[in-house]
Amino acid sequence: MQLGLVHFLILSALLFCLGLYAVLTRRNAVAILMGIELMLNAANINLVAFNKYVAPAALNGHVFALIVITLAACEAGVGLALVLSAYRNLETVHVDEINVMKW
Amino acid sequence: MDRYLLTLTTFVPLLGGLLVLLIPKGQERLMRQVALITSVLGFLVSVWLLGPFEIGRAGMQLLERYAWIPAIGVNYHMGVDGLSVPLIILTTLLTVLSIAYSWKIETRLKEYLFLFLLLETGMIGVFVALDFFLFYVFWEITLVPMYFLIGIWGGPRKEYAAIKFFLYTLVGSLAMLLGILLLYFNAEPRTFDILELIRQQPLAKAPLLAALAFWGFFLSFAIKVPMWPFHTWLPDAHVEAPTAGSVILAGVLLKLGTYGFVRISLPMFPETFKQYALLIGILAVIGIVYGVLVAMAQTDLKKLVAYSSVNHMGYVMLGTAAAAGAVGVPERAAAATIALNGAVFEMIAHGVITGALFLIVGIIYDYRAHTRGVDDFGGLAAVLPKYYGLSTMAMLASLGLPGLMGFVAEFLIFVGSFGVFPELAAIGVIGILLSAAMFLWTIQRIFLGPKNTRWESLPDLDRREAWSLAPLAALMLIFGLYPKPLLDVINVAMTGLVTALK
Amino acid sequence: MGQLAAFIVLSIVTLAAAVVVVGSGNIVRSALSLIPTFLGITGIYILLQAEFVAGIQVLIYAGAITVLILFVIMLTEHGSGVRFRQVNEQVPLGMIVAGALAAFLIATFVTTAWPTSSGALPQYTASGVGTTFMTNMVLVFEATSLVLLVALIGAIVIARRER
Amino acid sequence: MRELAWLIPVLPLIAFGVIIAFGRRLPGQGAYVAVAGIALAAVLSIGIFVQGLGHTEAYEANIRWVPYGETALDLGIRVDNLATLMLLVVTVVGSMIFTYSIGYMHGDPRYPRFFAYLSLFAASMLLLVLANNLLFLYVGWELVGLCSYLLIGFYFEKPSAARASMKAFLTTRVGDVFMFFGILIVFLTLGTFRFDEIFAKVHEGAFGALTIGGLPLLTVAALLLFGGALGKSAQFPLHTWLPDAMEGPTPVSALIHAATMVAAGVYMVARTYTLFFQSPDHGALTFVAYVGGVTALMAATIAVTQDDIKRVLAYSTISQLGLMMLGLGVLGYTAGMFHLMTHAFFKALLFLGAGSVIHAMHTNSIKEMGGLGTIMPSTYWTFLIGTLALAGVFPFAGFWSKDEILLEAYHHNTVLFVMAALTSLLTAFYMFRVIFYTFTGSLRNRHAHPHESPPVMTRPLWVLAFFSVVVGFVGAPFVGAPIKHFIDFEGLEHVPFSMGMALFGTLVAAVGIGAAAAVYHWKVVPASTLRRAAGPLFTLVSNKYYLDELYDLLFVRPTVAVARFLRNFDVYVIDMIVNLVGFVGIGLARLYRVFDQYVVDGLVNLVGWIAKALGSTLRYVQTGRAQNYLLAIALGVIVLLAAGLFR
Amino acid sequence: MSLPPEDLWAIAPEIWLGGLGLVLLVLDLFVPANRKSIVGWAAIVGLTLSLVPILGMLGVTPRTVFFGTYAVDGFAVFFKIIAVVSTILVILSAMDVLRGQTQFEGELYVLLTFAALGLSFMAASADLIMLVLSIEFVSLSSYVMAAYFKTDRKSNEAGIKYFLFGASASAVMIYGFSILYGLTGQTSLYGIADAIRTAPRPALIVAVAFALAGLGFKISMVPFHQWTPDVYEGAPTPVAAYLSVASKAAGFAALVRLLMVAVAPSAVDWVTLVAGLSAVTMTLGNLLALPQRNIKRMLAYSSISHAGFLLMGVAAYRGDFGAPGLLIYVLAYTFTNLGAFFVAVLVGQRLGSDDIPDYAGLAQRAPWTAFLMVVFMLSLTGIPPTAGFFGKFYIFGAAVSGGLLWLAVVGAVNSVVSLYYYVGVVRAMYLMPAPSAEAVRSPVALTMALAVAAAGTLVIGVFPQPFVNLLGTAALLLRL
Repeated sequence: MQLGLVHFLILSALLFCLGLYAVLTRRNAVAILMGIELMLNAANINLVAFNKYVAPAALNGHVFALIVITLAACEAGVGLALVLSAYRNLETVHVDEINVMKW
Repeated sequence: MDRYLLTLTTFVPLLGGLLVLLIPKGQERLMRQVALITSVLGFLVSVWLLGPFEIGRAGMQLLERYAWIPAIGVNYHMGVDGLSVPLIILTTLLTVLSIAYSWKIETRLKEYLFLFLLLETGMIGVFVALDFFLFYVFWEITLVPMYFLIGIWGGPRKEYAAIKFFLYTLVGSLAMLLGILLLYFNAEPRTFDILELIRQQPLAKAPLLAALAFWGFFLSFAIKVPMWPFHTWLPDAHVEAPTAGSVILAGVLLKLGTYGFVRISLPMFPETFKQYALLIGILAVIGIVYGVLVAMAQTDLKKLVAYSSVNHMGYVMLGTAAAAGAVGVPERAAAATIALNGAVFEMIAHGVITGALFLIVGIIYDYRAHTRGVDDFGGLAAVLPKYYGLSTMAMLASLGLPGLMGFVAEFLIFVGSFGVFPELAAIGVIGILLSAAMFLWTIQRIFLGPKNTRWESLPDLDRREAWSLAPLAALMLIFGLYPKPLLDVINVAMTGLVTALK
Repeated sequence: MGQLAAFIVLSIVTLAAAVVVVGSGNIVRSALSLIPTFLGITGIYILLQAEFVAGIQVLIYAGAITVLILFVIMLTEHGSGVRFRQVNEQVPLGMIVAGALAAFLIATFVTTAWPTSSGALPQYTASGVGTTFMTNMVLVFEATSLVLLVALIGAIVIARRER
Repeated sequence: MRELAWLIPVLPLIAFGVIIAFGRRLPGQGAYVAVAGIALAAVLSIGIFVQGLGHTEAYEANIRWVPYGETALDLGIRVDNLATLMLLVVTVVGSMIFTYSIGYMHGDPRYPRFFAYLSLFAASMLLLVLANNLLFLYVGWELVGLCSYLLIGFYFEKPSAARASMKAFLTTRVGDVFMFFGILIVFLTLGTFRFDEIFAKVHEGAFGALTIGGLPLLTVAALLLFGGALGKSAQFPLHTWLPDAMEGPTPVSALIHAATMVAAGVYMVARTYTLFFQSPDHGALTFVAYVGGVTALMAATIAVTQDDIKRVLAYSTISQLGLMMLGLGVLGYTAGMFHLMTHAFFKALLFLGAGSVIHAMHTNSIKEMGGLGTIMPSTYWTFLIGTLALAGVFPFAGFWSKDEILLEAYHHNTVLFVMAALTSLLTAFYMFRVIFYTFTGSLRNRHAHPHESPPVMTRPLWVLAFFSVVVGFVGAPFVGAPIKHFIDFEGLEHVPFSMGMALFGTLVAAVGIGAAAAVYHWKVVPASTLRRAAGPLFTLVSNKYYLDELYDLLFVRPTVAVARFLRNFDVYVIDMIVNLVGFVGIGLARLYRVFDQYVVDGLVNLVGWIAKALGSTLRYVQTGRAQNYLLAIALGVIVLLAAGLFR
Repeated sequence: MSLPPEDLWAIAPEIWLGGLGLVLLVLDLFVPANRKSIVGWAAIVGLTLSLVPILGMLGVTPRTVFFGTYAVDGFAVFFKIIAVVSTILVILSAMDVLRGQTQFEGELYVLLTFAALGLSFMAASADLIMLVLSIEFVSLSSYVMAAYFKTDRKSNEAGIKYFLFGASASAVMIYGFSILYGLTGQTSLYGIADAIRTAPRPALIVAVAFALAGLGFKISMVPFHQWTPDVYEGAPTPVAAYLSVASKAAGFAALVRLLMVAVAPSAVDWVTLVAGLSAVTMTLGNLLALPQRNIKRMLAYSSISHAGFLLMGVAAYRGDFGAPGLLIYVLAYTFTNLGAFFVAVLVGQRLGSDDIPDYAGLAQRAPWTAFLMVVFMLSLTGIPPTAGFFGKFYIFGAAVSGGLLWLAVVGAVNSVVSLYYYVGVVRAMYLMPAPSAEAVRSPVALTMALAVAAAGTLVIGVFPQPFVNLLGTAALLLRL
């Protein structure tokens, strides 16, 4: 069996859903952020794999992946700052306790 | 000057209203004067219409047409014919009387007067608009002031009544908007011009769409009229509205619905209307009988008058439905013309009579007894002879007594509709009988019987009240005895309409 | 064949570490497990001839982001990282949703006829990436700098205390 | 003169307007204006009558009233012999009654208003008479109804008067509805309201073989028109309002409810006689005759049992109107109209006489009176003349006209003839019952201080008494019976005068008078004995055959009940539906919230609970709202996928 | 392969905005803490000046620049105008609110200016990479702004929630984009359009569905709407205004470009999908708005429902009323909704409450403000002669002419429902008695913002012709 596109896609799908699972179930905002990072990584695997197997003529996939990594870093920075700020005030980072506003 | 006469008629009240807004707080007297002068001016301008208006000429006159939103073919297009002119004058007249009647309003006077004048502009606008876009804009403009008039100056359940009125009529408006759009997109070339659309008959070949559009318009107009079973906003709105608001509501706003049926539904969808004419006629007759029976059981005088409006608007709808039922049958054209003449005459008559009735209720409720319970009174005839005389006259006019306006209208409607839907007309005549019973019983309960000590000290009509009723009483009598001048105006338009429908 | 073996090993490392990230009851362990995950993915990138991406992945993800996350965890969970329950009651539902989505995605990916190209990537992609950034993607490149700036300002504004 | 005919209704109308506008400030508080108005109208009418003796052509004048399409409905008048006769009756009798009222109403707080109403009535009645089309006949018809309403309720402080006025208006309106349908049928079939055109078209057979529900349309139309007459002329079964209408002032009863308005029904049938006459087999006429006969007999029986002097006269009026209808129905066109004319004079006289008595006694009950003949001689003698005329005693007016009716009935229908004869008998009986109770014997109410009425009241009595004597001679054979030439329906043969019938009529009257004298004067058989002997029959009759109660049960109560029901229906059903739509909207919003709280969370909890049951270490804790949102993203994507894939 | 110099002219507005942001950043360093409004006024001046190059591009021939990554067309220009104008107004409204609430006042103006740049990028992105970048650009600044009042618990919560929701949604979207890239081998939307015709269906649907998650989040489309009320309620009111208008408008720009350019040629029945989403979105938004008492939450749900109306325009975009309908609705909604939020800013600031019952008697205490609020509420309901009516008129027209009559009916019913809660505000202001007679005064900057919003609402309602003309060119979306 030859290593092919589909293998990478399966990996990315699994990784994406692991990330999604974290997003859905973790209470800690930081852990949710980690899940989001996993999802972004899954997308990046896709992009790089597609670039190799589908569109090797240009390197748009690589560029895309690099931009996503950059954005992930930005999100992490801003997100963590938000978590810190919220923690100071609300004294929790558990999103199910951040629940003043509803309905 | 004549070139801008309709614009002038429409916007004079609004200008006056804006002027009122500019008057600083504390100058209540000046506000009242400005508002009254404006309304009188508006009335005079509308009467001035009769000068350049050629009564014998069919079709739209005094046309004004300027591009407004040319990108989608919207024009500022106004014009009047024998259908709209009397309604415009009715509007301006009732506004004058309402403002005169409201002389004693103290709370938030400035807003009150402004809203009243804005309302007047909206109503006149509907009657002169010949472009659907313009028509719709004016149609909607009437809702907002009425909401406030009921909501701020109304009775104990004013909020409920106001929002009910607003929601109910907005349902209809939006249905109409969709109908308008259906017409627009099926026209070739696309246009919002009512006359052009009538000429084109864009939906004539698409019965399903025509039916959809027709029912869209129907819903809007039927709620406004209001036809049974869309009438339940009316009693609430009337009971809670301040007296002058009720006068305008019953006198003019309801007419917007019937005006729509005659001006738009009938010529725009003749075949579809004919198809459903019987059904609509049945609803109208239910409204006639139902309205008067429910009125009979009321103990609140205002509600009683409100339900009698349901009854009277039923007559108008019966006439209109009969005219629709005669579409395409040349031998019934005469009946259709009579029915339509009657329907339009009834619009005016009802405006005058019910306007007077609401003033009458207001006079006793606002300024004297502070109750509207029919059973609270009794024996007032001896205490308030002038008031008794005018009330009785108005009620007799309302029950269709010959010599007064209501009779001519009802007579024509029944003569006309009997030729098309004899069974419906037959049932409808029972409504006349019942409304006689209803009003006589009311007169008996309020005015007759032994002198009631509780009301012994009530003063009779003062000069201002008498003068706000007198013009209406005079109209009832004049057009009741000699309706020709008014019917000459209406007849030309209605004959033209029926001829167009063949 | 060797590639396939490498892929399998890397995948197992990546996924196993990711499972720990996702499932560990200890938030610090979760965060630390990010490192093998990201490194595994780096390997995958190398398998896919994306050397530059791989390098950046190591630098930014395995390095910067993980460290940042650990810092914040230390600041917010008082260092211990075990005192709190880490998952909410949506676990079963989350499993079902995530599992179903994974199954669906995999099924779709396997059955889809991807428009694979017979062409090949250049020998070294790093320079190609650079060229692309300076030509086709120059606007993206420039805009990215502004995004970074905004993120910087934002993070500072939010993270600093009001006086 | 005829060109001025339009002035006849206008003059009283002007009087009405003037009195309403100026009231007490006028000379005589408006009474003189009213009298002047009617008197001028009378002068004009007499002029037209005199001028009309030579003419045979009718005079018509029209003005446009309601345009429709290219044509119009016209307001028009028609002066022909029939109208002239009615004008004469209305204006002359009217003048007398107006004059009488000056005295009778003296001191009433609403004195000017009374004369205003009277003038309005005169105007309406004259419009009705002069109308050359059904529409304006109907307009006048309704307006006299209005005046009747206003005048019956003139003493509105009395609840009974207020009720009676409403009853009168509504009962007659029931008839009017039928009449309205009749008018509609005529108009829609023939396209016109004008009498001359209608008659011409009917003659041409415009109705042809049209039928409705198996009946000839023409018959139906005629009978519907007759429905109006049922109400207005108080014919069975719509007669119940007239006795109650006696709550009005007595001059009103005399003018409206005896002489003129109630005769309008008869006039209308005569006016549209062609329609009745042309109906197949005279079907419509036969119906009219039977209704008249039944009415006449029934009312006469009731009159015997009444103690209220005005009610007796009221039932007498009903009875006599029935007799007129009977006359018209048995092809006695002239006879019917003749009786209308004579009846107007002597019935007005009787009412005014009764008014004079009431004025003196302040009571209506004949049982409280007695012996007034000596106290009020003028009243007594004039009343007696009227009674003799009504009873049909030679040579008083009633004799001639009633004789004509009996004659016509005899020639055409035996059953009806018997009815008419019985009616005559009863008429003589109950009228003399009144005479004996009122004017003979001794005064039974000791507290009363009766006195003769002032001249302004007695003079009109004498004038009317004069007419009651002489007016019948226009039908007398020895002067050539000019009435038969003046009022004549084309195509009808007059039955020649018969001495036998005249004698029979006189005999009937004599029997009636004799019986009354036996019971009430000589007291051969006391009234109470008779009453006991009649037993249940007497109860039935004296309670007016329980018709009022029946109508109340059948019509009034159900209507009110339905009205009440519908009011509740409106509030609790129709409006509820509307409100329900609103509630559902807000309810949906709430429901969604509940859904979110219980179903989404519940699902979560349920799965958690199952997991726990399976030995998981999960604990139930509060919801993590933010992650519910995140879950929504996942679910949303899945929904979108499903939506995309399964389309 | 070198860059044509005119491409730089084509992004002149963006360059100006970026430069402005940097200048402001520096300026902020030199302005003393109590005079930070200088930065705000500078931002306003700069943003207003940026309208010059933007308007200068109105009649531009549609094309792409920067090697196909960036579109220059009327459509983009239109949304840039919306972005800049709403940013100006939001800054005006924010100046009074910020004072004393935070020491980072100047930075907010910088962030808003950069956000305007990000919105411009969003509206014009012609490449998936650029699109992702610009969306994140806007998102990152929005997260920060939502959490700007760090001492306010609600604001913290809003920031966290917004961030988690937004980051998750963009992760999903990026994953979708990666599949789209895999299916076509292109990142340029115009390139994708070529290749998408033959793309296999299930995977394509996955890509579209995932992509909709990210964009749906931006425009608060059901079922990606749930963050909206919490964030609007918690965020500083001017920021909520900004999110409800500017970022939503840009989201629609991106959505339309993605759907119309890239997805439309494919076999996916996206019209029905969007129409369905439209119906669900407007209905749910409306129903949930009914029981709200907090004006910001009410406006949040109302903005969800308006997203539904805008989606109606998207679904009917291909009809000749669709494009102008959507755009005029966006325009109308921008002015109206901003106006409504500005009143909320004023009341929140002066009365310290966002609860609708606390608006009682505002008609007496601030007659003009109350009157304007009535105008805004009527406009949101869609009653003439306001901009909202004209927008609805157009968008219903689009639906009717696009064969989506059922959707127009749903929209009509929803308009009626919406009246109920909009009038609730009017009712409080006019029908309820005022608890105190003290006048509520509006600061200068906010008054200006209100005046502009009201003028926009009324002028578009009464004289829409110039705007329709404008849209004639703006509707020129660069397509293949």
